[in-house]
Amino acid sequence: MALQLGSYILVAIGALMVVLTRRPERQVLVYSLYGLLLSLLFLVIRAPDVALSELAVGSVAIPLAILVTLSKMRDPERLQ
Amino acid sequence: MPVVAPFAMAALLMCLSRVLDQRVSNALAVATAVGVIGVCAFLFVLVPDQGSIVYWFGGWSPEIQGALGIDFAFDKIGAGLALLTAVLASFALVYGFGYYQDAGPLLNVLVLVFLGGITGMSLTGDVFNFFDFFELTYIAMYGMSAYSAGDEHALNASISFIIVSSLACFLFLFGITLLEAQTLRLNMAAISVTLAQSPARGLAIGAFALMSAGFFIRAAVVPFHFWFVDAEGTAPTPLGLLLAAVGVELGLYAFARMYWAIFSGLFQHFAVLRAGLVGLGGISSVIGSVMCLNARNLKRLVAFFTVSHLGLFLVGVGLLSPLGLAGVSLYMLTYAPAVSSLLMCVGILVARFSSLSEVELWGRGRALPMTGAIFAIASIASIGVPPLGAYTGRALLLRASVEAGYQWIVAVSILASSLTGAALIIAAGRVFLGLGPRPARRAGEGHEAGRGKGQEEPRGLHGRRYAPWFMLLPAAAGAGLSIAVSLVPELAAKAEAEAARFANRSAYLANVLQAAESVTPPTGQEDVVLPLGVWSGALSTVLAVGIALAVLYRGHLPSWLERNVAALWQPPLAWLERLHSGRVDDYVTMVIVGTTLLGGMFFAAFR
Amino acid sequence: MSGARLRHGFLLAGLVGLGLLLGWSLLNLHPYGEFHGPDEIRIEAIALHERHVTNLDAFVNFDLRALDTLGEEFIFFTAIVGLSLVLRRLPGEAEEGKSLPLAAGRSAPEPDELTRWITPAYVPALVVFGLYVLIHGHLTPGGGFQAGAIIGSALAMIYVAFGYSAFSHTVDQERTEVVEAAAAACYIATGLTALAIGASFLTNILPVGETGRLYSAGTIWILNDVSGAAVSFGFLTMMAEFISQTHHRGSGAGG
Amino acid sequence: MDKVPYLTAGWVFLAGLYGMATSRNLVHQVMCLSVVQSATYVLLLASGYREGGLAPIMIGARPDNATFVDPVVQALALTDIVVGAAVTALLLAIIIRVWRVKHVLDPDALTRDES
Repeated sequence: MALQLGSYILVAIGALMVVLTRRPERQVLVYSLYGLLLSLLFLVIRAPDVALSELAVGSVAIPLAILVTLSKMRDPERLQ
Repeated sequence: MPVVAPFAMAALLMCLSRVLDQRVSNALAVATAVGVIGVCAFLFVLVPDQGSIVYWFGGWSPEIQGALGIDFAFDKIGAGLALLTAVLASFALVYGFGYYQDAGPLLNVLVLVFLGGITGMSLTGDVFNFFDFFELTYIAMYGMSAYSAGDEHALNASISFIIVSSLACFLFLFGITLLEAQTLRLNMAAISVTLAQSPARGLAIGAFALMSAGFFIRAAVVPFHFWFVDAEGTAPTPLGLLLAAVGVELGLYAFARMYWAIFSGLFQHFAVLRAGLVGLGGISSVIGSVMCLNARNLKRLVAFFTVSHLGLFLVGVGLLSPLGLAGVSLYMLTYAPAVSSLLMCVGILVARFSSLSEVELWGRGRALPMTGAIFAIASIASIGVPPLGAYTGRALLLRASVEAGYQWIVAVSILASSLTGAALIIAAGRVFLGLGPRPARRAGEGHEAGRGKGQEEPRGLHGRRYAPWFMLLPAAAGAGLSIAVSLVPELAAKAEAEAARFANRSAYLANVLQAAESVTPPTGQEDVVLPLGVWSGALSTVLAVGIALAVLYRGHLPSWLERNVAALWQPPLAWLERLHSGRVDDYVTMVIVGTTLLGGMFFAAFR
Repeated sequence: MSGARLRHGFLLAGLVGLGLLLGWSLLNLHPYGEFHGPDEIRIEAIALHERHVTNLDAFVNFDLRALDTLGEEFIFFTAIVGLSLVLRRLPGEAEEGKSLPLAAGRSAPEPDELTRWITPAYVPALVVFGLYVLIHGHLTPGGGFQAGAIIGSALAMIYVAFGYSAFSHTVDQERTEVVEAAAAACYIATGLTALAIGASFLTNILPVGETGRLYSAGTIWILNDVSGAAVSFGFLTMMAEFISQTHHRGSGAGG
Repeated sequence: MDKVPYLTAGWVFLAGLYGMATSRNLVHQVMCLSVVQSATYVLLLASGYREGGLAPIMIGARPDNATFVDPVVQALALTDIVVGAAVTALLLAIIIRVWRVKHVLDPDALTRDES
């Protein structure tokens, strides 16, 4: 029970961190971490399928797509 | 099944996109839509009068272990909605021929998926399945909304559209989850039965408030309508017509379906809820019509026109009576094809002249007499000049409001129809006839007219004398359909009976859960063409013409009148325009505040 | 910007109100951890005895609520179609893309030696793992969607390690799109087969096999694999679209 | 205490909304949107949790009267995650387009030069 409670609280903190990290470049990392926390929570409350999904999507696939997007957007500054 | 066919064809088209010729692909898409029309019509006929059909997927009918699976449960209203959507989707597909060069089969695929999704929504009897299709239709629309991917306004509008609508979905899903948590069911009928036995209903009310917020966002009800106007203003015509004619209305259908199937009977203070909903609808209608008269961008004009009419629809649904529902369904049946026709005419103008501004288009529409004629017919149909077009439905709606004690709705309706009617007449007069002096650009007008530069239409019409058949034909069909439907005799009485069936919760439950069927008493069929409907319709038509003339020939009015009207008119208008800022974060704020207000209202109605 | 503070206040008021609404609803929920399924419904019993499936999620997704999954499949499919529509080459920019040489520093992030060494080893490993998750979806945690995400991301790693040309060599975007659509169509076809033999749409009609064996659970297995294929290729298409975007960029960005 | 999981879901929902309404960057906004969405997963799964329930995988030894956590909500959450991924991907694509046209992602700057 304590484990679950801890996971919930971690998720709550994680969500706030994602929202309050204003720079997208850094936010992606926090977001990925948040995905990890979520899948941990799901594992703890006995939803392994959802945990696996969240792990694959929330902390790998989506951040990867965002990174690719961002890498494109950073370019001009670097070029100038 | 009508839902699956468009999906299958969409997948197939995508599969073969590299192989198929443009014509074959278009023909296949249209053939699918026509096939769906056929199937829906068949289903519509198949549904017994004042009865319904229930179909369980995967063989999971409720005798085995309770209502676990997904069912389709629909009556004539659901089937009719699916049929209407199929007709409109085939318009959109035919109209969309011109886009093939640019987008390949992608647009066809999206329209087909949209069709499948709407059909699924109107037939399903399962809450989560409903959500699934709700989201699916949204995603199809998202893709189309960013069609003009080189135009910043379109992109911006599309982003607000996606973000606000996603919030709508999440609110809806949150509500579903709360319901599921309490009742452990996802089938609407089963939820309803369980809730009726459950002591703690507060939760259900909270869930319903969240769900309704989601539905009203979709239905572009006033504090939530911003995304719609922006998206409609920059959408390519196939999306524009689908969105304005059925896409948003489905939000109200969702509300009506959920209310009648699940929540009716849960509220202690029924009257409070009703007053709140009707009030919301009235406000929507008035604000929409005022903004409509003020709009100079033709697509935005039609968008506000739709907002205004949706307000009236909400009044009808919000009356929470079968009569109001009957009015809305009739209204919708005539309104949807007419507005789609209007949009297609606007689309033709844009394709020809690359402009959306009434000011820039002044008099140029004379080169397109056919389009002008269709626009005029569609205007008549959508304004509802007695006894044509939207008139019958509105008469029924007004009768329902008077019966429920909301006489002031008649005034709202007259105001809204005359203002929106005037807006259409002004637009038509200026563009197609060159009436009035050449309008000058007002200061600050570029702001509004500049949104959406008409990049969303296919090129290639320049220099052609006539609009191509595939654009004109569906436009004409839409206008004609609307007029024709209104001339069918005794439609009102039938709609009334079917609405009574739709609103009969116990019959719905009995049908789905296959208990003994309770017999519904047929409602009394009274004469519908009330004097009320006739004089209010006539009055608003006259007023519309009057206002239109006054605006067109503003210079001839006595100057004191003009000044006073302007003084009265400008400040609130400026304030309203500022609210339509086009900023996503503003819209999100409005969603939050609106949801809170709605929740408060539901809470008040519950306690 | 005088309205900014007003707006903020408005927002906070709304948030508080919404918080009250949510809080009120949430506090009315049954106590946490005391979920009790309705007594007459025992999903696990049906799953085990009638379908010989051991992953209940897969049973719900691909049998009980297979229509939802069909919708979900098409949500994904449609999103990819929309993505291609948004990122299609617009008339004006047809030429500027490929002919331009890639500017320095705009290519894929330079991977270090280690990444280059490890990637060839772990990409196949990840793919194999994804396939395992896929075909055992009805037995153990996992299934079509998770596997799709794993496989899609794994192949995208090729881009990270070896750059665009290697990636576009491995992944032919046009083909992935076609395969994705075909897989989605197969899902429907499976459902229609049931219709053809007289059952209702998406009925599980195949023999359910022996519990715990790879081939068991009837159509659940097929639907699972088909949707896995659709999602894998969907993810691949998505990644390919994004990645090719960064490489088709014209001179517009620089100036 | 036994309400913490639900309140977490509500909290995550509100936090995401707050982030969206005050966001200064579209990419940031998209991530906040998916935070809002994650609230729905948390609520779904929390509502289906059962003290002492087993994960819904019936492999290996288990007592005859074993109880399971609710598999239906898990299936719904899976669907939900797919939806989230789809929407996020589409939004990112549109943002790429916005960037190409305007080279800014601040909603302020995107609407400022309208008139």
